[in-house]
Amino acid sequence: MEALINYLLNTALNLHAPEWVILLIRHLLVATILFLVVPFQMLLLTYFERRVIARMQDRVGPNRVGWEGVLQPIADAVKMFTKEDIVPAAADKGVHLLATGVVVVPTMFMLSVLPWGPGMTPVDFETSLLFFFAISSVSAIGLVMGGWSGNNKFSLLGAMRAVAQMISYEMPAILSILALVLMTGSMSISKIVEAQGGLIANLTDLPKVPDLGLGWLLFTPVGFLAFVCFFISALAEGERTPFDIPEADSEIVAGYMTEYSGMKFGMFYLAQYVLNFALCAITATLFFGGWQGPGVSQLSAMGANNQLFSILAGALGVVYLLLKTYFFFFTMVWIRGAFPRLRIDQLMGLGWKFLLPLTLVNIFSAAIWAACIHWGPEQGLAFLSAFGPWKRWAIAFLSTLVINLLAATLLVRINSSAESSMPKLVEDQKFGAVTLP
Amino acid sequence: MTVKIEIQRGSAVPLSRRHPKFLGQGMLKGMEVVLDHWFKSFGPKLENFSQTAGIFTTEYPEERLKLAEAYRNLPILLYDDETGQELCTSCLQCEKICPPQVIHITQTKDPSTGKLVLAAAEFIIEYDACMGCGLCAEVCPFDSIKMDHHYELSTADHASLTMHKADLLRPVSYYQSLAPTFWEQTKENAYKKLQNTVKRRSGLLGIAPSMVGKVQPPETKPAE
Amino acid sequence: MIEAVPLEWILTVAAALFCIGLFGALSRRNAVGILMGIELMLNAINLNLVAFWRYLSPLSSTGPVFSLLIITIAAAEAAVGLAMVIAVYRAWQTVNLDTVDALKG
Amino acid sequence: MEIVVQILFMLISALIIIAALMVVSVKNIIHAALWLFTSFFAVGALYLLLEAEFVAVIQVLVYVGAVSILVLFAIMLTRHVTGEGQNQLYSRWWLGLILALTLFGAIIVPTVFKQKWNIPAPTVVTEPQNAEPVVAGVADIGKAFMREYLLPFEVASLVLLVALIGAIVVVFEERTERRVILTLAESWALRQKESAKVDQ
Repeated sequence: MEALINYLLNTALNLHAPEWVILLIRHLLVATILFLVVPFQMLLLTYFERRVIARMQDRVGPNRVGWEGVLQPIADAVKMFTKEDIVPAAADKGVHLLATGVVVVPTMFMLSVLPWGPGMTPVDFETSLLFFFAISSVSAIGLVMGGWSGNNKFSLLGAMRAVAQMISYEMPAILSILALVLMTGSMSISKIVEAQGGLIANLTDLPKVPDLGLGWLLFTPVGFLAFVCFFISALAEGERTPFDIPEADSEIVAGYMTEYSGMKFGMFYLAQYVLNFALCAITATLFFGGWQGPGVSQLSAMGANNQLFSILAGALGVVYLLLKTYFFFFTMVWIRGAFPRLRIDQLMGLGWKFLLPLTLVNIFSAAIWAACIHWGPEQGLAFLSAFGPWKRWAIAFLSTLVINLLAATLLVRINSSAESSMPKLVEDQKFGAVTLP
Repeated sequence: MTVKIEIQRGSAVPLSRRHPKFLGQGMLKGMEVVLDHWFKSFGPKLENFSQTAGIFTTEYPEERLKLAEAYRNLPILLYDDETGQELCTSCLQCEKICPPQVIHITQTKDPSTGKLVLAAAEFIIEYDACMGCGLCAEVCPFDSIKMDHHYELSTADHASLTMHKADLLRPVSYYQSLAPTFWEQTKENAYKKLQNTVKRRSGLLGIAPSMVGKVQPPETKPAE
Repeated sequence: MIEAVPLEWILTVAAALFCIGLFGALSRRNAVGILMGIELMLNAINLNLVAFWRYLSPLSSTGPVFSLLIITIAAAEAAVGLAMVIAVYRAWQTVNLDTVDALKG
Repeated sequence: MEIVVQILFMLISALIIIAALMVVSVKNIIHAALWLFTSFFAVGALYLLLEAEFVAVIQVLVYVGAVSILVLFAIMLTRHVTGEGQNQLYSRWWLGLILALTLFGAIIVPTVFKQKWNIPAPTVVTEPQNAEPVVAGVADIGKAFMREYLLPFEVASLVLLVALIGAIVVVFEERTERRVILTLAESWALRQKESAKVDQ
C-alpha cells in the first residue's frame, strides 16, 4: 500500500513527497475505510438482530422498507437525524455533548487493532491485545459523563450500574485472555491469529499437522474454558441480555441514555452495536482463528509469486472473519431470545465468585500447557525434551483438561453450597415446584 | 411428574424439573427451544392457535384475519336487493336509544298528501362520535340497522365521517355475505315486516337512491 | 523518532505537571481534589522515569518496570484514599478537609 | 519528519499542562475529574511518542479505565459535594502557589539550563530487518519482572492485596439485617411451608 502511494505521488505526479506524508496518507486511508465500515456494520447489525430475534419469537420482524426490509436501518437513521435534539435545562451542556464522543470514539479504536485478514491489520504492535481492552474501558467514562450530566436519577443509576458491571467483568475477560497470551507467547493479536494454523492442534504445538487453518485455540482445554469465561464477560461488557442491567428498560427507562434524543441517542446506539461487533470479532479472532480457515494460508503462500493470490487470500480471510463474527452475533441474539435478565447481585456473584477464580485456575493450567509444549533443559525441565512433540502435546492436553475439569466442578460445588446459607430452593416431590427448607 | 393445579382461569401445569446432570443443562435446553422456534419460523405459517411454532404474524394490508360473524364495527342501513326498498321505517327508536346521540333521522312526508310515510328522508350517523355499541341494531324492530365489518375508516377529512343515508345504505345481500347465519335467523321476519311497510309507501319514497331507475316502483296503492 | 525532541523539553513538562499537582494537593479543600493532585504528581514522576529510560538506557527495561510499579502503587493509593474519603463523608457529611479537624489540639 | 514529531509533542504537552491546570482550578469537582482523565490520556500519548507502548497501554488501562472510574464513583457516592458555587481552595492557597512556583524554578533552572545532558547520538532509523531492537519491548519487561525485579514485583502484588482488603474494611458498612428478595415462586413456596407448620 505504501509502495502504491509512493508510486502515485513521487513517480506519477513527481511531487517529491517525504516519507512521513506517505505514511500519513496511508494511515488516513485505512482510518477512512474503518470509519466507513463502522456505521455500515451497525446498520447491518441492527437489521440482523431485529430479524433474528423476531424469528425466534415467531414474528416476522421489519420487512416493509425495501426488499425484506433491508432498508429499515436507513429509514431509522433518517428518523434519528430529523428528530429534535433535546437537552434538559438543568443538564451540564458541555459534558452532555462530549459524552457521546467519549463513548463512540474508543469503540472505533477497538476495530483498528483487529486483524481483518492475513497481513491486514490496520495498526499492528506488540501490545495490541491489551490495547483493545484498555481502550474499551475508556468508554465507561463516557457512560458516567452521559449519566451524570443529564441530571436525571435514572441516567445516573444506569451509569453506575453500567460502570460497576464493566469494571467487574473486565477482570475475568482480561484474565481469560492472559491464558491465551501464555499459550502463544505473544500479546499481539495478529501473532495470536497466525499461531492458530493447523488442524485441531496448532502449528506451533505440533509442527507436522496439515495447515487447514483450523488449529483454533478453542480446541485446547485451556482455550475452551477461556472462551466460555470470555464470552460470558463479553456479553456483560457489551451490555447484552441477560446482562443488560444498565439499560433495563423495564426498570430504569433507558439507563444512561435516558436524557438523550435524536442523533446523540443514535451515537450511543452506534457505540453499543460497534462494541458488540468488536467483541464478537475479538472472540472469533482469539478463539476461532480469526481469518484462519481452509485455504487461506495456501493462497497467501502462492501470493509470493502472484499478487492476485495474496489479494484472494485477503478476501477469503475477511470472509472467514465476518462469518465467524456474525455467528457470534447470532449467538448473542440467541441468548437474548432465550434468557431473562439477571439481578444485579446474581451478576456480581457470577463475576466475582465464579468466573474470576475459574480464570485464575485457567491461567495456571495455561502455564502448565506452555511448560509442556515449549520448555526444555533451559528451564530445568530436561526430561520433557526426551518426549516427541505428539507426546508433549498429549501430556499438556490431558493435564490441563484434568485441572480445568476439577476446578470447574469444585467451583460449582462451592458456589452451590454457598447458596445453601441463603434460603435454598429444593425440589418438591409432589408439586415439582420449589420449597424452602 | 406433572400435577395439574386447578386455578380460576384454566389450569396451570407445573413441570417437574429433574436435577440437571451437568452444569448448564437447563440453559442449553432453553437455547435449544429458542433455536427450534427459529428454524420452524422458516417453515409453514401458523394457522390455528393449537400450533406452538411457526410465524403467527398476519401481515395486515395483504393478509387479513377472518372476522367473526358477530363482529361489529359501525352501523349501516339495509335495503332489499330486488325491489330497492329500504328496511328503515324511521321509527326513531335508534335515535332515542343511541348513547352518544349521533343518529339523526328526518321522517318522510308524502308531498301530495303531507302525511308521514314509513321511510326516512334523511338518516345521519356521525361516525366520528359513534362508539359502535350496537344498541341501534339491537333495538331496530325492522332489522334495518346492522353492524358493518368494515373498519378501515381513517381519513384526514373529518367532515366525511358524517354519514348520510346514501353513504349508509347497503343491499341485504351484502349483510348476508357478512353474517349468513344471523341473517338466516331474522330473514323471514324482516321480509314480512318489509312487505307490510311497502304497502304503506308510495311511488319512489323509501327506495334506496342508488336503485332509483333500476327497479320498478311498487304499484301505487288504491286510494281509500 | 523521538530524537527530534530534546530531553529537556520532556523534563520541563514533567516538572510543570509535578508543580501543578503539588499546588492542587496543597490548596484544594476537597479530599478528592487532593487525591487528584497526588495522581498528577505521580504521573509527572512516571513521565520523568520513562523519558530518562528512553534517552539514556533504552535497551534495559528498568524505566518501564519502575513506572509500572509506580502505577501499581498509584492505583492502590487511589483505592485506599477514596475509600477513606467515603468513610470521612459518612462520619462528617462533608469531604472538605478543613472542617475535618477532630485531631486538632 | 522532525518538525511533525515536535509539533505533536508540543500539542500533547500543551494538553497535559492545560488539563492539569484545569484540574486544580475548576470549581466543579466532576469537571476537575474529567480534566484529570484528559491529562492522563495525554500523558499516555506522550508515552507512545516515547516508544513505551506497554507503559502507555497500562496507563490507559489503569488510570483512564480504573482510577478515573474510582474517582467518579467516590465523587458520586459523596452526594452534594460537587462544590459549584463554593470556594474550592483554602484561604491561604497563595502559599501553595508560591511553594509550587519556587519548586518549579528550583527544578528547572539547574536541570535544564545548567546541566549538560550526555545523550547519545540518535539511532539511525534505516536498519536491517534482523537488527537488535532499539528499545526494550514487552518481553524484556516481563523477563525483568521475573528476574531482577522479582522482589519489587511480589511486594507490589502484596501492596495491591493490602489495598484491596483495606479499602473494603474502611468502607464496609455493617447492615443490621440482610434482606433477600424472593421471587414469586419462592415466596409462594415459603408461604406453603409456613402454613404447613401452622397445621402441625
